[in-house]
Amino acid sequence: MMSHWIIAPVVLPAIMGALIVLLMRHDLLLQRIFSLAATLALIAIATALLIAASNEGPEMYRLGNWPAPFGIVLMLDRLSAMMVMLTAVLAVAVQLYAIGTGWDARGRHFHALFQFQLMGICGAFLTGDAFNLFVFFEVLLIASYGLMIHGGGKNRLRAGVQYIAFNLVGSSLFLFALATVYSVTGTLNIADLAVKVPLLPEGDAGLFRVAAVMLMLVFAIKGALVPLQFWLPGTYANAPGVVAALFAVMTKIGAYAMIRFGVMVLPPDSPAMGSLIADLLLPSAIATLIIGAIGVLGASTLSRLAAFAAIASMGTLFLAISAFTPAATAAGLYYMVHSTFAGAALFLITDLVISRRAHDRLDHALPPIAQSGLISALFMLSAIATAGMPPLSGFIGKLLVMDALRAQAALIWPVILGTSLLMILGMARAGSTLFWKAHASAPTEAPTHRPEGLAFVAVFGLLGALIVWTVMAGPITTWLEATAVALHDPSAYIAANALPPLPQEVK
Amino acid sequence: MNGMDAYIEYAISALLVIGGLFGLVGSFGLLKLRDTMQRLHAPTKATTVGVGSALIASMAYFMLIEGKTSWHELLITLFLFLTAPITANFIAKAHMHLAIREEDMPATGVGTDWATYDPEMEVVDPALLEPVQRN
Amino acid sequence: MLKRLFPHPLLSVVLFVTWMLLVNQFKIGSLVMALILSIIIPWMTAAYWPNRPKLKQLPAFAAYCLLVMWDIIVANIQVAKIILFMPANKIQSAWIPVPIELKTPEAITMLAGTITMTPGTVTADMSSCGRVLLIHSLHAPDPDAIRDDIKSRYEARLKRIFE
Amino acid sequence: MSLALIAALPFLGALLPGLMIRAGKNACALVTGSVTALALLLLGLNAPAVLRGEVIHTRIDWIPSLGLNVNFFLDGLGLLFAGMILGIGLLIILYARFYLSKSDPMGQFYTYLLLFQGAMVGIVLSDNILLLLVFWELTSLSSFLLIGYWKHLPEGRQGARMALTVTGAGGLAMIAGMLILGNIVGSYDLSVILENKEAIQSSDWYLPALILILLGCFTKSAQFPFHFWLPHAMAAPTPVSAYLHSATMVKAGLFLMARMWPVLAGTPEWFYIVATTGLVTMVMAAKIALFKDDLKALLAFSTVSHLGLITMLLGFGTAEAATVAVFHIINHATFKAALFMSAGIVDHETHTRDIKRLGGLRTLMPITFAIATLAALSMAGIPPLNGFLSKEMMLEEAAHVVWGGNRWIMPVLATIGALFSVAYSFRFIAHTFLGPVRDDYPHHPHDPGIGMWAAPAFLVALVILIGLVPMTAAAWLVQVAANAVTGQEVEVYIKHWHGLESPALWMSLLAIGGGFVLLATHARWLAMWNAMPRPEAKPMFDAVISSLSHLATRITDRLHDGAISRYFAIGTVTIAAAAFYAFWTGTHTTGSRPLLPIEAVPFLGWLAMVLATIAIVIFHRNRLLTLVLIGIIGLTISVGFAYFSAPDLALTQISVEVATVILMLLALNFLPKQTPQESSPMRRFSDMAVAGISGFGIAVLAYALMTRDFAFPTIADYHIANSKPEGGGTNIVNVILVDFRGYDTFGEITVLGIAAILIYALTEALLRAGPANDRLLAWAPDQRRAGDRHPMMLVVATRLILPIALMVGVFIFLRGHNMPGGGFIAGLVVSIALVMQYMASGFAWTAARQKVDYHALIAAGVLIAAATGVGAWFNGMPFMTSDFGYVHPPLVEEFELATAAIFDLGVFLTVLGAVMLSLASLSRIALRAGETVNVEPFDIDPSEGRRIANEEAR
Amino acid sequence: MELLVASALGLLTSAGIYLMLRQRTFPVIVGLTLLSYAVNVFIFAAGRLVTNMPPIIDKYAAGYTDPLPQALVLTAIVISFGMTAVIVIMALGAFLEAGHDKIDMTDKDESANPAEGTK
Amino acid sequence: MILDYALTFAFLCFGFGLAMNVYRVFRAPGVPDRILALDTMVVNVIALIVLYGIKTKSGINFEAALLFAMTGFVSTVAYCKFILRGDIIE
Ligand code: NA
Ligand code: NA
Repeated sequence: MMSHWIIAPVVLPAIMGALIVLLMRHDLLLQRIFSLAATLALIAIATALLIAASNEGPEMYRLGNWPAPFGIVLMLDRLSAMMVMLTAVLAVAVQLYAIGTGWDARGRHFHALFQFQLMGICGAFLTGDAFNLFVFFEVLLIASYGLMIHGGGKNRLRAGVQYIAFNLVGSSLFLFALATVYSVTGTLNIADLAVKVPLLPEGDAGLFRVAAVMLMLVFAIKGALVPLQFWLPGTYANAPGVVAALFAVMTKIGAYAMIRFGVMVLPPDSPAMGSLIADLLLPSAIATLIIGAIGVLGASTLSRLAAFAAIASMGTLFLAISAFTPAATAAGLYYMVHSTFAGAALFLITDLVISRRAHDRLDHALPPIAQSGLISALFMLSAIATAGMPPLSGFIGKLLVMDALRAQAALIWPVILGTSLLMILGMARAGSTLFWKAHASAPTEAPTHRPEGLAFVAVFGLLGALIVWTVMAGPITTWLEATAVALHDPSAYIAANALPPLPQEVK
Repeated sequence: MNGMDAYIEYAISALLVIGGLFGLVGSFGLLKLRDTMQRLHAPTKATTVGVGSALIASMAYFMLIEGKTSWHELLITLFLFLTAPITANFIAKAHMHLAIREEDMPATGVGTDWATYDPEMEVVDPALLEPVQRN
Repeated sequence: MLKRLFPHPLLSVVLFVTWMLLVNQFKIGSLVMALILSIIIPWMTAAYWPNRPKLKQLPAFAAYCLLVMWDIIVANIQVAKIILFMPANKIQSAWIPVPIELKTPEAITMLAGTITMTPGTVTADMSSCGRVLLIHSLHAPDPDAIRDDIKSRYEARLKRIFE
Repeated sequence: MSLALIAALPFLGALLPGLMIRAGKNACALVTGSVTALALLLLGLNAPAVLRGEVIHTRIDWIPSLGLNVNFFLDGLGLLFAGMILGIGLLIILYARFYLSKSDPMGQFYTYLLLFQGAMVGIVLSDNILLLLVFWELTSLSSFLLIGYWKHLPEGRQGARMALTVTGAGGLAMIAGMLILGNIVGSYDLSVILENKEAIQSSDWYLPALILILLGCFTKSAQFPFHFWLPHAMAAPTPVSAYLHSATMVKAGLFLMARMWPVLAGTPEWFYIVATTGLVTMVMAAKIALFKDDLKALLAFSTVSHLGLITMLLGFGTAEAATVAVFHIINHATFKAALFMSAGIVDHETHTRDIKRLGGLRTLMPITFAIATLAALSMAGIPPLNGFLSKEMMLEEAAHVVWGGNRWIMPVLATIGALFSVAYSFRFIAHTFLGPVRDDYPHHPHDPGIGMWAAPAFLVALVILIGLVPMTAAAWLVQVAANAVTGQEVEVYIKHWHGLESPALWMSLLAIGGGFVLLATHARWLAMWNAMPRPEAKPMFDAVISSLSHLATRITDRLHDGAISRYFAIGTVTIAAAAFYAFWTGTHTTGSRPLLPIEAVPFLGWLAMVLATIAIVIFHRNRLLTLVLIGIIGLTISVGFAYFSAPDLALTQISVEVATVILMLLALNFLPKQTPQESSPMRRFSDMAVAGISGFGIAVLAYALMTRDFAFPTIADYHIANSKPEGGGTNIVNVILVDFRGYDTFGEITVLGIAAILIYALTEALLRAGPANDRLLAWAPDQRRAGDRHPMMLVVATRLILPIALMVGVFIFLRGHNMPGGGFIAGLVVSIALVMQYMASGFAWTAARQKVDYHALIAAGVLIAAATGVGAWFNGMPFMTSDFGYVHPPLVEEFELATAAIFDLGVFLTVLGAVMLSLASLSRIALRAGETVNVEPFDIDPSEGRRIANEEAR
Repeated sequence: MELLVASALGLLTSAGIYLMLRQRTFPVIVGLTLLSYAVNVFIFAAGRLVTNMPPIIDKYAAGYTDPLPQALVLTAIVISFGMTAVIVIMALGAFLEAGHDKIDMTDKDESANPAEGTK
Repeated sequence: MILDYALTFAFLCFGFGLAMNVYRVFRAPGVPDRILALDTMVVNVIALIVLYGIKTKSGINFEAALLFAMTGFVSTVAYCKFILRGDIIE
């Protein structure tokens, strides 16, 4: 039974974005109402999709009614449904915050860009076609450029130029990779690739491996994997806090794609690929974790700290992916959701701090900020979550990852634990500088920019999501394990694509 | 092939050869001539006519030999003839602006400057100075 | 009625012909489409063409076009000769200001275009009063002759056609 | 269930103080106390069963797949610890109510305290080591808050961070250790692990696990060399110190060693690591305590020393020693908590804790004196107090331990430790309370109200009670706890007199006597101590941490310094290296596809392109020239497309290229016209190498691909076969774009639309007040400008060319489905035609004569495209399912009315709107920079024979 | 011909990367543009080179070149056009805000590296 | 037959013309000369496309030729206007 709802997460924000541009661009209130309503509707749709994916298994949606692999299909499975849900929940929090703080009024077209951003992200998660993934990467990227420079300003624009430039290289690489994939296999459908890759003739393996590695490197750029992480700190630290919070899901898109392709299409047991990806991914992931943790300790501003925390979290996530086992993948998925919410919360809290302080430098003694009690408590919670301390889901996530990677314990555990320590140190330093710093003078004068309640609702919401993710970890991990198993054995996914039989000579 | 067709073929071939020659001359002029203004003459005329001949040859070929109607060539030719003077005008102006001093030019004879050298030609309509707000 | 439908009949004709050339076929449908477009497009671009001149003598205009075409061919042979056979240091280029009496922009442009396409001359600029054209001649042993030739051969005709 | 409730109560209760503080301090304290008392009551309800020897279990599944479950169990050890934690916690709550000053936020304090209490209770009740880890780290976090409670004190902050760092690090090590243990056993449930001594001790992973777990214990329990954090944690308010350092936090390490004793102890590794560490810690800390002038510091080091003592006992690995350890845990908790509280009272009353400024308080504060003295005597091990009992037993155990073949080391050092202990305990009494009354106390002291001394008095009562009747007062508890620790029935027989033959007696006497002597000669020793160079832990720790953090800053900022050209270089090298690696480690056969012959004219085209590309590298610093050269490259590529059977691509490439160049020209107007030479020849060379290698790789890859056949039949065969019958168009590429893969195109036009509104939003931001706006207002052209802004020839020509070009646009749009063309190209053609008009007469002049809402164009384009997609739903078909039919409307051009064509209209509108909106934005920037708007299409009026400018404009 | 196409696109890639490694926004953008040209040619070439077989259904056609890469290139061209437009304008904006067009943010007053900043 | 020779001859003429244009782009005293060379290149390319059309008996690329003429014109004017005014559309 084909459900039109599968396309809704793409079409709804697209239409809403266009309508905002067309009809509401001079009325912020209307924009806020409709944009928020659309995002809430997205949550409802995502919920329905998540339930459907859990109960009925992978479902295909033929765009233009063309059969796979000839047309583009959308694929709803547990993973894509989960990612859409994650995006929707994050989006609501971010949007509430943007409205609450008036960030959305500091430049033009915030809500339109925001909706297009959602369209791009959801499209990327739902597509079952490799080239279409590229297209939606571009949709989400260009919207992210707009959001990143929202409000303007020298540093933001210059960092924006760097961000775009780096991603343009990524997009070029993506196209090189896709062209090579097509040139070898003659197909672009993900399931079709999953069928054909194991059957590749030996003589084509070398070229295909090049394509596969280039593809993975594209995702590595998005996922800020060392040594391709350089774009992230400047981008996140210079983006508006509320946008940086939304970007928490952007790196996850890289991870998502790496899972989708690395695990489903290019598994280590296919003769052409072997352990190539794992061999390259593992050291990079370790380096990512270490560089991120060092950055958390060494960051000179709170926004950069949050940015490096994002890098570190990607390191942990990629570590989990690099194992290519269902348990590790499940652990990675758990950690991914956690780090999205935790990272977003940290960026929002950073923004709260900046709005009350002249700047967010950590090496300057400034008077403690006004109204610090609640914010410091929120910071503490998000720091705990980010550093992976108990009792929040970060700790559970790390335990899951470590447990799943016990085969390489001697290498990986020290890295995970050592970097945790660095991050704890960094977070403790930042928190005590920001909130405890002794000073003769009174707290800074009344803040010029006083966020409204909605902003706090957003932060509470994200931290609340973390708590739910912690408390419900049992059923969640069970669900995720089933998801991971389905990724490692994609027969149901492939079957849902209803591909035509392979020609005789290939079999 | 009957006689008529042969003549047609000769005619088309002649057009092609003439076109090729003019094209070559135009590009050769670009190399041979000494200064920019001189070089400007070569392509504006020779090349344009050369390509024009080739286009007419093509049109004739398709209509008379292949039996397909093909008018696009005519359109292209007209377009090239229409635009060549403008192109030449602009390149000449650009060259004068960059490389020739006003003193080295002949006078207009009517007391005003040549337009390219006339710095006063800024046209301002105060009513229109309000930003054109049309998002 | 017809005037309102075809505010700019000549342009409409040009467009009509253009469409027919584009579609490469002579069918009723194409004619209708050409008609529609040659109404709509002039209407849409009318604002960009204020003060449209009237062609007083259509046959004269056609004759002028034939004349120019002939001159183009001659001009090209001349230019080709100069390029191919004249030593570069023998070429006597010259700037020639040509005072003009034409007042219609379309006519002036037509004249300038004609000059560029014909014997060894290129229209390079115009005086800022619009009354003198600046001509560059590739090889002009006698600049005055060229000026007079332009005025008599082309400008006079154009003046008759446009003004 | 009740066990879980006991652990949960403090956490749940932690919400209350913050709320109740509005009702006053008493209410706040009362609520906190009630929560604790309730938990204690629940514990008490379970006690009889435990004392009977039962073990009570509560199991709640949390994350079964990980083995992390909320499993609790209560045995003797748990009962002992939970009782201490809650019992002493109750006393601390009482004490703190009176200790904290008006300015201290009491609600916060109690919240932190309850969080900490909950974490501690959780540790001691956990039946799952992962759960235990959760609580373990929670104690680190909550103690961080407690120690740093006085935010205004730098010592508090630093002490808190140090404690967090050390105990947090240990905790992380312990995580690894616990995971190893769980992996050896196959379960993370403690009760299961405790039954697998054999498996654990015979595993290769035993030693790593042991070390990692002990790292956690030692850091938490401040064992040498991790002891240094504890004294600095004394910056906390005294109730915190009393709680953390007597009964709770530091005891957590001991608890865990005791808890794991059945499976970890008994091996030589255990003995040498644990007993030695304990011994060294005991002696060393006791020695330091002797010379501390700060009362709390003295107590802190005494705590470290006593923790060492207990650790040593556990390390001995015998059931007897473990039993003594349990007993001393109880005793230490009672007297040390009382001592801390007394010290707090002294501090509170005299406003100093400096032993040098004290003395003579005996008469001024008799109650405090009594309490403190009794507790200190117990600490010194003076009979008949409880400290004496356990110390005596400790010496007894130590006397029989052989260390590395040597019988003497252990007893001698244990005696020395005891001796120091006596000395500092007596010093505490003597230098604080005895001696003459002084007249220079910072604040005149007297005994506080009962609220403050009740708690220590109660503890001292216990000290005496246990001391006098140990078998009645404590043995039963020691019994069950020791049973739990050792995993066997132990016999507990506590007595005051061990007989003359007992070495402990003599060791004890030696210690007491020596202690007195030491105290008497204290001044001399102090001088020696001060003269001695000694490593100070805090500066060392600070140096390590700050150099670590500086190093981190250096690494971070050096690596991520914003130099994107280096990022690019690293990225490119990475990508190239990874691709080469992937290829070399794979298998490859050369392709067998026949090559196309090289023809002369295409070769010339290739040459043109190669030369232009080389030229662009050589001349790139001349920016205008660069753009001209891009024009050539775009042109050759476009021709190449035409040559290789891609007419649509040729059309698109050339129009996009022109549009791009025009945009870049528009931007270049405001940018520098030259690029300065900034990189060194070396740098340029290495860049060239990086670029060359990458380009070579791409070339080889492309060649390899072009010269082989597809491994599988390509999906394009389907497109070719179905384009006409199913897609309704003969231009397969166009049918793919608007139909087979119309969804891609939908995304693609959205990209364009977003790009345009982004540019618009950016322009708005630039034109707001700010540096960019200032720069534009002050902008002066950096090049000489020619006079004739709108040359007449172009204007007039455009009057004819624009309509023709628009017609070409319509033509290309309409035929796209069947022949090269389509919405996108048509949109660009129309855009380029309009650009021509703009160049002729200016954007503003043109726009003023044709009001078009560019935003609406874009949005309408996207909406039309979406609507054609959505329209299919009403046919019951999926998004974007197209429908077509050959309609022959009478008299109109015969074209196919496919929904795909409507979709293409959306494409057309979006492209047009996007280009227009971008140009409009740039035009606004130009106007801000001083460009003006003309009234007439060109600048010269030939009919009047004048410039239009001068009269009308000014 | 394959060799010519491969070498040309390799050269384009090299030139693009070289310019991308320069220190000013303008050459970097030019470099990225060249790189995207190279990419487009690469995708196109991935469909194999064929002359005189345009993908237009025609009953006289001897065969058709692979149309799919062409469609992909079209999509890629359009997208990179949008991206280029954005980065061009953004570079202009950055120049107007900062007063220079350096692409590296290593100078003292940039918050990409605040440690070096306003001390 | 003769047509083939004529065609080849024309191909070579315009091809060499193209090569000479490229040389002029490479070596020229100023940007206007290079613009002129580029403009001439466009015209030569149009000729080559037309010839290729005759050779392959296909009119498929004529729209491309038309578009080349249009875009070539627009870009030449744009380059020149940039030199003249800096701002090409205001
Ligand atoms: Na020309
Ligand atoms: Na098309």
